[in-house]
Amino acid sequence: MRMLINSPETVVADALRGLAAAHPELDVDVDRRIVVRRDARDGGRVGLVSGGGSGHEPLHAGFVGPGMLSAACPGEVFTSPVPDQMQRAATAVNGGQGVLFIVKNYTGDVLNFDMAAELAEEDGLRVEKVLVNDDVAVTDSLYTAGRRGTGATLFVEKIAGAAAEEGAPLDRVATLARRVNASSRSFGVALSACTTPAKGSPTFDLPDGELELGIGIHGEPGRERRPMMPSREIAEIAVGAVLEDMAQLGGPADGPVLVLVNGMGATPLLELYGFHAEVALILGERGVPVARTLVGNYVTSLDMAGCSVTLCRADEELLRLWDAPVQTAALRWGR
Amino acid sequence: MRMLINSPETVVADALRGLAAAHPELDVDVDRRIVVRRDARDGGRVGLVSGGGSGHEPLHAGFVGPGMLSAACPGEVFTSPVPDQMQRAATAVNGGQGVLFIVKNYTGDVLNFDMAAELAEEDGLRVEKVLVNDDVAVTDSLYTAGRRGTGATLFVEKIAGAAAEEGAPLDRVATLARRVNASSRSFGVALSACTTPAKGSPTFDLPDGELELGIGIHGEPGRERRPMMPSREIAEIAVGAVLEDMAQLGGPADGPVLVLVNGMGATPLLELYGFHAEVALILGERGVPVARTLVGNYVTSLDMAGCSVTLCRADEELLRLWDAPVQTAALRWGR
Amino acid sequence: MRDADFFRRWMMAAAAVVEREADRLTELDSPIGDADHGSNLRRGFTAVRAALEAETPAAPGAVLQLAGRTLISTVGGASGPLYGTLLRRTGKELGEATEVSDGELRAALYAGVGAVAQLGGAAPGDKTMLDALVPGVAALSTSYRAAADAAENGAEATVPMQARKGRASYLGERSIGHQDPGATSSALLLGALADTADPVS
Amino acid sequence: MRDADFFRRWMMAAAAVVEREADRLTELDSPIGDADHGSNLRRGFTAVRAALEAETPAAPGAVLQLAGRTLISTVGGASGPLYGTLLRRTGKELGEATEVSDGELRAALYAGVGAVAQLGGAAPGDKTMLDALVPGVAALSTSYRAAADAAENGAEATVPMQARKGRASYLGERSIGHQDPGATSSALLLGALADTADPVS
Ligand SMILES: Nc1ncnc2c1ncn2[C@@H]1O[C@H](COP(=O)(O)OP(=O)(O)O)[C@@H](O)[C@H]1O
Ligand SMILES: Nc1ncnc2c1ncn2[C@@H]1O[C@H](COP(=O)(O)OP(=O)(O)O)[C@@H](O)[C@H]1O
Ligand SMILES: [Mg+2]
Ligand SMILES: [Mg+2]
Ligand SMILES: [Mg+2]
Ligand SMILES: [Mg+2]
Repeated sequence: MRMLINSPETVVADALRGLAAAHPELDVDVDRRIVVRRDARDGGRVGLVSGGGSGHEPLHAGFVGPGMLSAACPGEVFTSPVPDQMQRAATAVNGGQGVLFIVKNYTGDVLNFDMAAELAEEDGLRVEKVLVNDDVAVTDSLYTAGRRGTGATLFVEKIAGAAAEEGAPLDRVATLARRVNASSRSFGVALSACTTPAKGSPTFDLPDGELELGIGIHGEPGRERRPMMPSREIAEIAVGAVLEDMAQLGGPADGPVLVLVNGMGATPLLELYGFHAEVALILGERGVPVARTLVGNYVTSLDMAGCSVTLCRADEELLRLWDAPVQTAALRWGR
Repeated sequence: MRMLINSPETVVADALRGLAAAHPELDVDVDRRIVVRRDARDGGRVGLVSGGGSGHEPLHAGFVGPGMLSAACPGEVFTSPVPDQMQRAATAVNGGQGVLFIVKNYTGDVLNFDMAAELAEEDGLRVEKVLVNDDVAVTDSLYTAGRRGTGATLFVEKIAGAAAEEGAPLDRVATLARRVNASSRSFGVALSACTTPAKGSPTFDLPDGELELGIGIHGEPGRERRPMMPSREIAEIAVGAVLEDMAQLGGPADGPVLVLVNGMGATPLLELYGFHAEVALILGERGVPVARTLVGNYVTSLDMAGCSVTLCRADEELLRLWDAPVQTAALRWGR
Repeated sequence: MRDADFFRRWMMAAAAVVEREADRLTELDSPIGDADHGSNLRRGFTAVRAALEAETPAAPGAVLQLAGRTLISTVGGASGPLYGTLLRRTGKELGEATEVSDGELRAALYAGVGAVAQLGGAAPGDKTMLDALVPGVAALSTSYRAAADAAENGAEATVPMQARKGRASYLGERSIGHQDPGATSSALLLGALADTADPVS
Repeated sequence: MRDADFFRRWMMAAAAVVEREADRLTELDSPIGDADHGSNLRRGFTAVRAALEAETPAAPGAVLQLAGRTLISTVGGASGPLYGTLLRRTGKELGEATEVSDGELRAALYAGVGAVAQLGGAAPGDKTMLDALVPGVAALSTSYRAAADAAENGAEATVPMQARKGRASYLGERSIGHQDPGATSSALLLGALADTADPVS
C-alpha cells in the first residue's frame, strides 16, 4: 500500500484539516465534514450544495467558492455522505433563496441526498435537486442503476454556480443545471485500478498491457477489457462513444462543445495533454467545433491511471456562464 | 507500461500539440519545442525563459503567461532542452529589456542553458541566468553536482515573473530571482518510482511498504530507503530537513514562509491535503508562521507517487509579488 | 416474548459479526463494487454499539429505531439508508411495546424489508441485499435459524445473477460470478438474530 | 593518413553501435540516473547520420564539427553538450586539412577530451565518461584497438566508484556498484573508431 496517509480511518478528516490549513477562505468543519464558502449566505444567492464520496478530488470541495459551489459534503472514500451533512450544509448556505443539491447518480448518493432534502424541507428550506448522469458507458439504464455521474458534474457545478452568482432564482438555476447535464456525455478509460485506503490493494486486477473501457470513478472495472492501444485509438473509442450518444440530443451536430479531458489521478499531465491532442484532432475531423477546453485532474478516482472525455453541447448562454469568473481552490479564472 | 501515449518517441510532441489545442492564448511551436506567451514582446518587459526536461508538468509550460514565464523550452522526457530552443525562445521574447534564464541546477540544464546564453549574447541579447538549487537532500555539494532545482522553481518563476510584469529591469528581476532561490529549501519523498516512456519500466525498484527519502524529480532513487511510515512522520522528516537547512539563512527563524506541498504526480490530492495538514501542524509547533500555501501537483516526476515540501522565507516584497496577478495554464489568481 | 435487551443483544451481535467479517465484505465489494461495504458497515455498527451503550431504550421498537437512525447518520453509501430504513421501519412497526412476540417481530421485519424494496426500487433477482432478506424473512415462520440459513442460501444464490441495481449493475454481464456483498451482510444480520434467539452455547 | 570518409565511417559506425546498445545504456542510466542515456544518444546519432547523409564535408575536421554541432542541437541532457563539445573541439583541432595523420587525430582527441573535462568540471575517478575517455585516448599511442580496450576497462572500472559529478552523484554511496552509462557509451565510441580503423572482417 503506497499511501501518504496516517491511517485508512483518518484519511478524510486529515484531508479536511489540510484543506482548512491551505484555504483560509473556506469554512471547513472537519468534524461535521462540510466545506462552506465563507460568504455563502451573503448576497441572497441560491445555495449550491454538492458532495459525494471522497477520492475524486478536487471534486467537490475544490470547487467551493465564488462562482461555483456554496458548500461541499465529502463522504468517506467512495461512500456517499450521510444526510446530516447535506442538511447542515443546506442550512449553512441558505440565504433565503433556497438550495440546489447537485447529486451524481449513484444509488448511495441519490438515497442520502433524498433523505437530506426531506430533512431540509422539514426545516422549511426550499430544495431542488439535479441528478448528474453523463456516463455513456452505462447502457441499458432500464437494467442498471442508470448512468453514472462523472465529468459533467464539473460543468454543472460551474455553470449553475455562475447563474447563482448572478442572482438567478432557484428554479432557473435548477433548470440550467439540468440542461447542462442533459447536454453532456462522458466516457472513461482505466490503465490501472485504484487502491482504496480501506482495502489497501487494487480494486481489480488489470494486467500490464491491458486497459478497461467504460469505467466509472469508483474503482469499479469497466464494461470491457482490451489490449493496450495507442492514445489515438483510445481517443477514437472515447470520443466516438460520446458523440454517438450525443447524436440523440438532436439539434445541430456541429454545435460548439465544451471539452473536458480529465485525468483519473495517476496519469501525468504530459500524457493527458498528449491524449487531448488526439481528442482535438478527432473533433476537428468530425466537424465538431470546440468552444472551450479543460485538461487536467478534476474528477478523479484516487490513484487510478486513465482518463475520461466529457463533452457538453453549449449554446451562447452556457458559454457565457462558463466564462464567468470563478474563484475556487481548483478552478479559477476571470475578474 | 501503463501509458496513455502513442509512442515513446512522440510523447513530447503530442503533449505540445495538445497544449496548443487547449490553450489558444499560448504560441506553441511544436517542431521547435518552444511555448511562448503571445504578447511576450509587448510592454517592453524583461523576458523570462525557463525550460528543462519534460515529465515535470505543469512545470514549465504550464507557467507561461502574464505574471510568470514569457517562454518555456521543454526537452525530451527528463532530458534538458538543447541550446537552440532557448536561443530561439530568447529572441522570441526579447522586447529590448533583455532576458532572464531560469535554470534548474542539473548538469545538463546548466550546460545547455550556458551554451544558449552564449549564442543569444552573440545575437546581441542581454542575458542573465539564475540557478535554482533548493533541494537539501543533496548534501556535500563539493562532491556532487550540487543541489538540485525542484519546488523552488515555481517560487522563482512566479515572483520573478511578477517583477518583470511590473516592468522591473533585468538586473533587478535577476537579483530577486536569486533571492527567492536563496531563501527556499525543499525535500522530497517517493512512495514509488516512475516509469519513463523510453524505458517502459520503473526507474528503480521500490518494494511496497518502503519509501525513498531525499529523492529528486527525475526518477532517481533518494539518499535513503526506509520502511513505510505514517504521513505525520514523513512530514516531520521533510519539514525537519528543510527547516534545519534554513536555519543557516540567518535572519529571524520565525519569519513567515511560503509553503508548497507538491505532489510527484501519482499521489491523489486527497493524500496531499492530508499530508499538508501535518506540515501545517509541524510548522505551527515550531513557531514558523505560514504566509501562503499551495497544495497540488506542480513540479512532478511523471507517475511517481510521493511528494515534496518547499519553504521560502518571504518578506513583504516577496509576498506582494507572490500575490500579484498570474494567468497561466496551471497557476492563476488575482485581477 | 422479546424485550428491549434481546434487541440490544441482537444489535451487539450484529456489530460483532460485522467487525469480524468487515474485510471479507470489502473484498466481496471489490470485483463488482467500490471496495467499501465492510468498512461502511463497520463504521455504522461501531456507532450503533456506542449509541446503545450511551442510551438504553426501554422498548424493542426504540432500540431498532435508534440503530436505524445511527446507521443513516454514519454509514452513507447505498447500504446506510437501506439498512437504516430496514431497522427504522421495523422498529416503527414494533411500536412502543416493551415486549414483542416472535410473530410481531416477523410482521415488522416484513414491513422493514418492504421499505427497503420500495426505497431502493429493487426486487429479488436483482443481486442485492433483497436476495438474502426476502427469503430470510419468509423463513422466519419456521425459526430464526431457518431464516438465517435461508438468507445465507439467498446470498450464495446471488453468485450467478447479473446485477440490475447498485454499482454492480454497471458491469453488466461481468457482474456474474461474484457474490453480492450486501446480500452477504444481510445474511450476517439474520445470523446474528438467530444466534441471539438460540444461543449456541 | 585518414580522410573525411574515414571520419564519416567512424560516425556511422558509432551511430550503428549506439542504435544497437541504446537499451543497455538506458538500463545503466536507471539505477543511478534518469533512464535516458540510450535514447538521448540514439536520437543524437540518428541525427548525425542524417546530417552526414545530407551534407558531405570534405575535411575530417568538418565531419566531426558537423557531428558535434548536431549532437548539441539534438541530444540535450548532460551528454549532448559534452559529446558535442568532444567532437566539435576535436574537429576544430583537425582544422581544414582534407587528410590527417593518426598522430594529429590523437592530439586533437586529447584536446577534445580536455574540453570535456573543462566544460563538465569532472576529473577521472568522478565516475563519468572521462573515466573511459582519458585512459582510452592515452592508449591511442599504442593502437586504436588498445584505445578501445582501455576505454572499455575504464568504463568497467567505474563500477566501484562513488560518483562526484552528474546525476549519479546525488546518490552518494548508493552510486557505488553500478557502471556509469556515459563511460560505457564513450567506450562504444572508441570501439567504433577502432572498428573503422581496423575492420574485423
Ligand atoms: N437499489 C438497491 N436496493 C437494494 N440493495 C441495494 C441497492 N443498491 C445497492 N444495494 C446493496 O448495497 C450493497 C452495497 O453497499 P455499499 O458498498 O455499502 O454501498 P455503495 O454501493 O454505495 O458503495 C450492494 O451489495 C447491494 O446489496
Ligand atoms: N560533469 C560531467 N562531466 C563529464 N561527464 C558527465 C558529467 N555529468 C554527467 N556526465 C556523463 O553523462 C552521463 C549521463 O548522460 P545522460 O544520461 O545523457 O544525461 P543526463 O544526466 O542529463 O540525463 C553520465 O553517465 C556521465 O558519464
Ligand atoms: Mg461506496
Ligand atoms: Mg536526462
Ligand atoms: Mg460499496
Ligand atoms: Mg540520463
